[in-house]
Amino acid sequence: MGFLSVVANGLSMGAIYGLIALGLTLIFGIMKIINFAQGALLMLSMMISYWLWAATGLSPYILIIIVAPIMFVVGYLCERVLIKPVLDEQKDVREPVSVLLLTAALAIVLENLALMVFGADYVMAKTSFSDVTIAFGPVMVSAARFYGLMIALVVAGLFYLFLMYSQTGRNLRATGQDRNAASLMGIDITKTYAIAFGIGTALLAVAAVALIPFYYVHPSVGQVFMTKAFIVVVLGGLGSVPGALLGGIIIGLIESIAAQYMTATLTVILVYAVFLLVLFVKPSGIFGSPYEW
Amino acid sequence: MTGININKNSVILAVLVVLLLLLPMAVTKPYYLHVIIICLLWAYLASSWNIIGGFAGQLSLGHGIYTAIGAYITVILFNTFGLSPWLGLFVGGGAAILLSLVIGYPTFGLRGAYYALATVAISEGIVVLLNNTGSIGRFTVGGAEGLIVKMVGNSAVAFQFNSKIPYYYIVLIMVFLIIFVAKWLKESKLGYYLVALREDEDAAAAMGINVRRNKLIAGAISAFFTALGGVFYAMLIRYLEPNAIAGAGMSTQMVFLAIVGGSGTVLGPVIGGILLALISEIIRFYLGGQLMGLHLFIYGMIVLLMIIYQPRGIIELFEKIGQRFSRKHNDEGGRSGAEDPSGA
Amino acid sequence: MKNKGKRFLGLLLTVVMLLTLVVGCGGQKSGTTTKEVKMGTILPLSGSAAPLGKIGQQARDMAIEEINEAGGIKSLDGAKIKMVYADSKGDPAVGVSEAERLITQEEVCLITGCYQSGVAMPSTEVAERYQIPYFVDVPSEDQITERGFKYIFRLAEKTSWRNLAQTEFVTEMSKKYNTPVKTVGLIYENTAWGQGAVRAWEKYLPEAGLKIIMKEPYPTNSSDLTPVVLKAKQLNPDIIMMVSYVSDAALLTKTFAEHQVKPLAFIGTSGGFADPTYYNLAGDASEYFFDISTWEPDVNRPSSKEVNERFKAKYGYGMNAEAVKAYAGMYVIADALERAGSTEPEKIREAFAATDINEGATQMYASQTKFDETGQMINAPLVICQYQKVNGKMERVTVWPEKEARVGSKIVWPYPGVAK
Amino acid sequence: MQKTLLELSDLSIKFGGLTAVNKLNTKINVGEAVGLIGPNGAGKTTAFNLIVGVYQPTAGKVVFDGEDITGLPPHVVCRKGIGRTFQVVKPFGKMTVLQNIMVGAFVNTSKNKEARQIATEIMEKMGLQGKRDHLAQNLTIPERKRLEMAKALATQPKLLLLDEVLAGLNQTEIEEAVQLIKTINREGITILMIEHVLQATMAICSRIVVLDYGKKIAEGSPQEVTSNSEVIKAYLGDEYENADS
Repeated sequence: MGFLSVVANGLSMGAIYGLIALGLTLIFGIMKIINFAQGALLMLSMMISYWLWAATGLSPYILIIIVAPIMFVVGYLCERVLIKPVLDEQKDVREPVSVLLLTAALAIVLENLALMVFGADYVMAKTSFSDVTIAFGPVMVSAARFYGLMIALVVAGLFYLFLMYSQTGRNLRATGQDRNAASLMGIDITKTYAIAFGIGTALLAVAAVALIPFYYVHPSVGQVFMTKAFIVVVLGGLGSVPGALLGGIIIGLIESIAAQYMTATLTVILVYAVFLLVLFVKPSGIFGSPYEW
Repeated sequence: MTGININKNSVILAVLVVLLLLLPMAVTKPYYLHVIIICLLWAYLASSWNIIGGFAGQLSLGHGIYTAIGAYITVILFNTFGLSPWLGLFVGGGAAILLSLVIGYPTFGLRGAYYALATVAISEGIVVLLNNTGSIGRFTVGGAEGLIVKMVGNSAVAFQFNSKIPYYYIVLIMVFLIIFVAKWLKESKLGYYLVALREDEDAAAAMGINVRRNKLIAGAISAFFTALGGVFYAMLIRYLEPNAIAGAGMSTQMVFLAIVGGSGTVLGPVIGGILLALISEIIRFYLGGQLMGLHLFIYGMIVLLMIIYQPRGIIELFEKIGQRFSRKHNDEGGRSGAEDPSGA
Repeated sequence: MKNKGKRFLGLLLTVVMLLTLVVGCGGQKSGTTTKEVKMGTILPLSGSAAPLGKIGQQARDMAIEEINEAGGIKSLDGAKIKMVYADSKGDPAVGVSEAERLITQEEVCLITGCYQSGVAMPSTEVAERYQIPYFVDVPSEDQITERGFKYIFRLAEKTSWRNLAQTEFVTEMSKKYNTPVKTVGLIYENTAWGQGAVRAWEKYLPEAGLKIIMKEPYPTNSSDLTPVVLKAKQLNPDIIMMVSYVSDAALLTKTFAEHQVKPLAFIGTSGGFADPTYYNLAGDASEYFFDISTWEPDVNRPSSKEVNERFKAKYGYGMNAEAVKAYAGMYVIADALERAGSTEPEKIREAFAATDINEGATQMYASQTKFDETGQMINAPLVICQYQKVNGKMERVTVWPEKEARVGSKIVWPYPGVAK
Repeated sequence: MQKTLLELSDLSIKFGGLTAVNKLNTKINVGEAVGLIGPNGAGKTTAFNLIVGVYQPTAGKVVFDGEDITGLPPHVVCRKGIGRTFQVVKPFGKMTVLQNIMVGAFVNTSKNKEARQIATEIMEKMGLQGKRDHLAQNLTIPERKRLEMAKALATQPKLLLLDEVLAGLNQTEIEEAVQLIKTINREGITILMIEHVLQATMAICSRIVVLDYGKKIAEGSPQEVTSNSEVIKAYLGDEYENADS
């Protein structure tokens, strides 16, 4: 009986990891940079969602409508003010390396800003479904994590449709495939980059809202999910949306199931081992295009 | 270079060296000396990282692995066999070279972003590993509780001194050593090859450069010297805690200092290392106790603004001042970055 | 941004950096006028342990204000205590350089603090080298007072003593409520503190005839602890003992509640479980959990309630055991300074060694405060409390040992709804 | 009488379904200057990349100076004596002109001074000494093209592969470049060049190979090729017929 609950937990946590990785894979897919501030931006979204929940008492899932646009603007501005000048400086360089560092520095700034503004205490949004599990026959899974799974599937689906069928979505994909060709087709690259970073950050707001009912909020919470998101993105294939979701679920399952047979600390090492195996055997990941890597 | 120019530079250099050697006479307060030692150590570590990160342009964000392997092997050998750290550091350095080859071989074939990701994952994996190994056979590793260096009091052989001055001279020599290695490297064939493959791997391969082999060589040199830095850290702090020596803090700090100073140049990381480490110490000295997190916020902002507005690092400003100064002495016209293939 | 503009900004930035440098070197500490006793405290004022650094600082400030108002150190003609706080960031290397700074730059006569064992180990070694007394109030790592150091004194109990007390409590309870206890599950964070506790458990539990059927280390700040909880549910030990900082403690508690894991008892080992923010994080899920510590708000010890009220009035939330150790520690220091009659480190060291306080403010911590030759406070006043709802509000009710238990409190044993 | 330097036999490569180069057979003798022409997408640059080892051929062999170099990686092929330029020039942006050339010179020497000497010689021959200390990223297009050739020459190759070095140059620049290539050829370096500027190819090359859809459709002297109806139809179209040959 217990094993099914383990699988259910792995699935739901994995889907949430996928949701966090969605923004990361979008930003890499389009701008070819790894956003090291992803963790800090997730923490910022969790902070804003928590304090909005504390002030209004609305269910976190309704708050998505407020937090997502805020984070879109934050992401858009980050790209425009901070990343664009550095990208311009390095436009002929194949691998814009110092942009990676810029995002890492941004992460330190955001985390310590949050420490100053929100203080160092751990807080958690206690909603009606926080400590409750849903039972499907013998299988028991925590309600908050299960809702997170639902949100992750819905949002990933919607986002995939948006990417495939909307005009902005097409612009994003075109820029991702060939920046110069796209600009020849009349796509404003600088605007598309800013939109990509904006959407990537807005997706984090959704992940944040899914997390706060069962996970604590603290200035350093971003680091917990950051490296996991990297591993998920590479496993799924850098730049691939379905890859991010599937990669997340795989990592979630490994963590949950493996922990039954070995200590939790060894499962962390197992996850890193899987990551390195993928990196060396098939760096393009499950869905990534082999030429891309 | 005209005659005047050569001996002017060497005069400045000689004066600077003498000043540095006499410094411990002027700075008597052990705490100030300790801060200077820490800054020199960071300058050294940033320069070691620069060999693979700056010259070859391979963004390694997990260099903490090499400081850790150097420190842990040397301390374990010292604690178990009493092998003097002066010998232990070669074993540690050798192990670092081996580790860099094992990590480099598969990842150097990948694109820059992948290499950076791989190094982050590997270093975090090693931190978890170190936290989990209490001991291997009769060697105590200390796990998460950390490893204490056996105290033997004041003895040069055991690299342990009560006063700060010996540490100062050792780290000073290490900084001169790494500057000399960087200078030699940049003028050598390997140096040209590294900068070439940093600029464009395909063009470099078409000109007879074995890209992967040269990256591995640069990686090995960088790992060896970084490991020496780790050994010095262990002897100075006398306590090894996995997260402190192999964690993200150590790895990213080295990279920031080199980039802010001016990666890809010889003196950039040294200047960046000393200046930024000193400033973060001073900010913590004044603001540490007050508002929580303020000093790290300021440190982060400085690095952020430098990357945006001064991408080629502080060294470029020093060069400009140097050129303007030397142009006044009938130098034959502006040399725009002649000798020094700097660059982000 | 035109290129020239960018160059100007780069230049401006570097000038700003150079300026901070100059200010840094030039700024000497201004001389002190009135007679003062200067001492330093190292605490984690940033990073993930920041909240506990903060409470340590607040407890010390309150004690210092009281001592100074009551006339400071009489034997040093009323000198006021002046405390310099240093941020260790929870990093050993920073702890070392801060200790160096306090000793050689601030020229403090003694050091206290540092909350984390990982920072205490190297920073105490620095103090020993400079022969400056280092008063360790909270870190409980056994090794701190087992290295033969002469200048290190520790008020806190050793980690292993807590585990011994936990074992005694379990055996006593199993007899009293005849619920035979055979198996124990250990869940601990993979840090110095956690590994130290496991070593002690592995010694004391078998001695008391209890079999360890689960030893589960987990990485700190885990993203999800459900796998660990489900494993515990599978193995179903009689007792589950845990070592966690507050974030993981809350996560574990909530996940146990979610999956209705019901052993005979849950027992925490202070730390995260004793953190004031723990039960508003974990909520009702923490009901009936046991925790061990050296002080509780309701413990019946002299002046304990009044001091806690003053603290609540001043800072808005109640004290925890760590805050009490910091607070009582200041009075032990004041007493030593009083007897030393000088700020000479050697004299202070001798005064500490001869400490034997049986009355006054330190009573809220321990009836008698005395250090053995290794500088370890001998009789650690350990108590066990249980989270119970007292007229609707969740509180930590001291339940063991009887003589220190809250008047009229009763132990809920075993955990309601346990399958056994 | 002339010794064969490079021989391609049945050289071909398939990308998925597309056969980019289809059984290419040709020989290039020492000292010759051969042109490789054909409409866009005929597989000219792909052929270059096959010779130099950027791609592994799906079939066929490349024999250079009597040695089978099929499938060897680019840096080994270069050290065997084949220098190449890129259709899209690839200078080392943050290095000066002299340093760019020195990178090539290091193929035959490890000493900094010797490399600098070889590089300075080639730099002067290519007329770039005016820009000695300028960063490559600040050069004009013609200067970059000459730097590309200088870098390839610095490796002292036996065979020089030129990939559209004249593209984007104006009339006078083309004439200068043609003279330059002729002197290089006269000094004993065999040339194989892809070029759309037909008047230049005809002036430099003694023999032309024509590719269309990856297959060799003609080979011979410039006159033979221009009068070959296949070539005209596939590549030159009717536009070339009324031009005076």
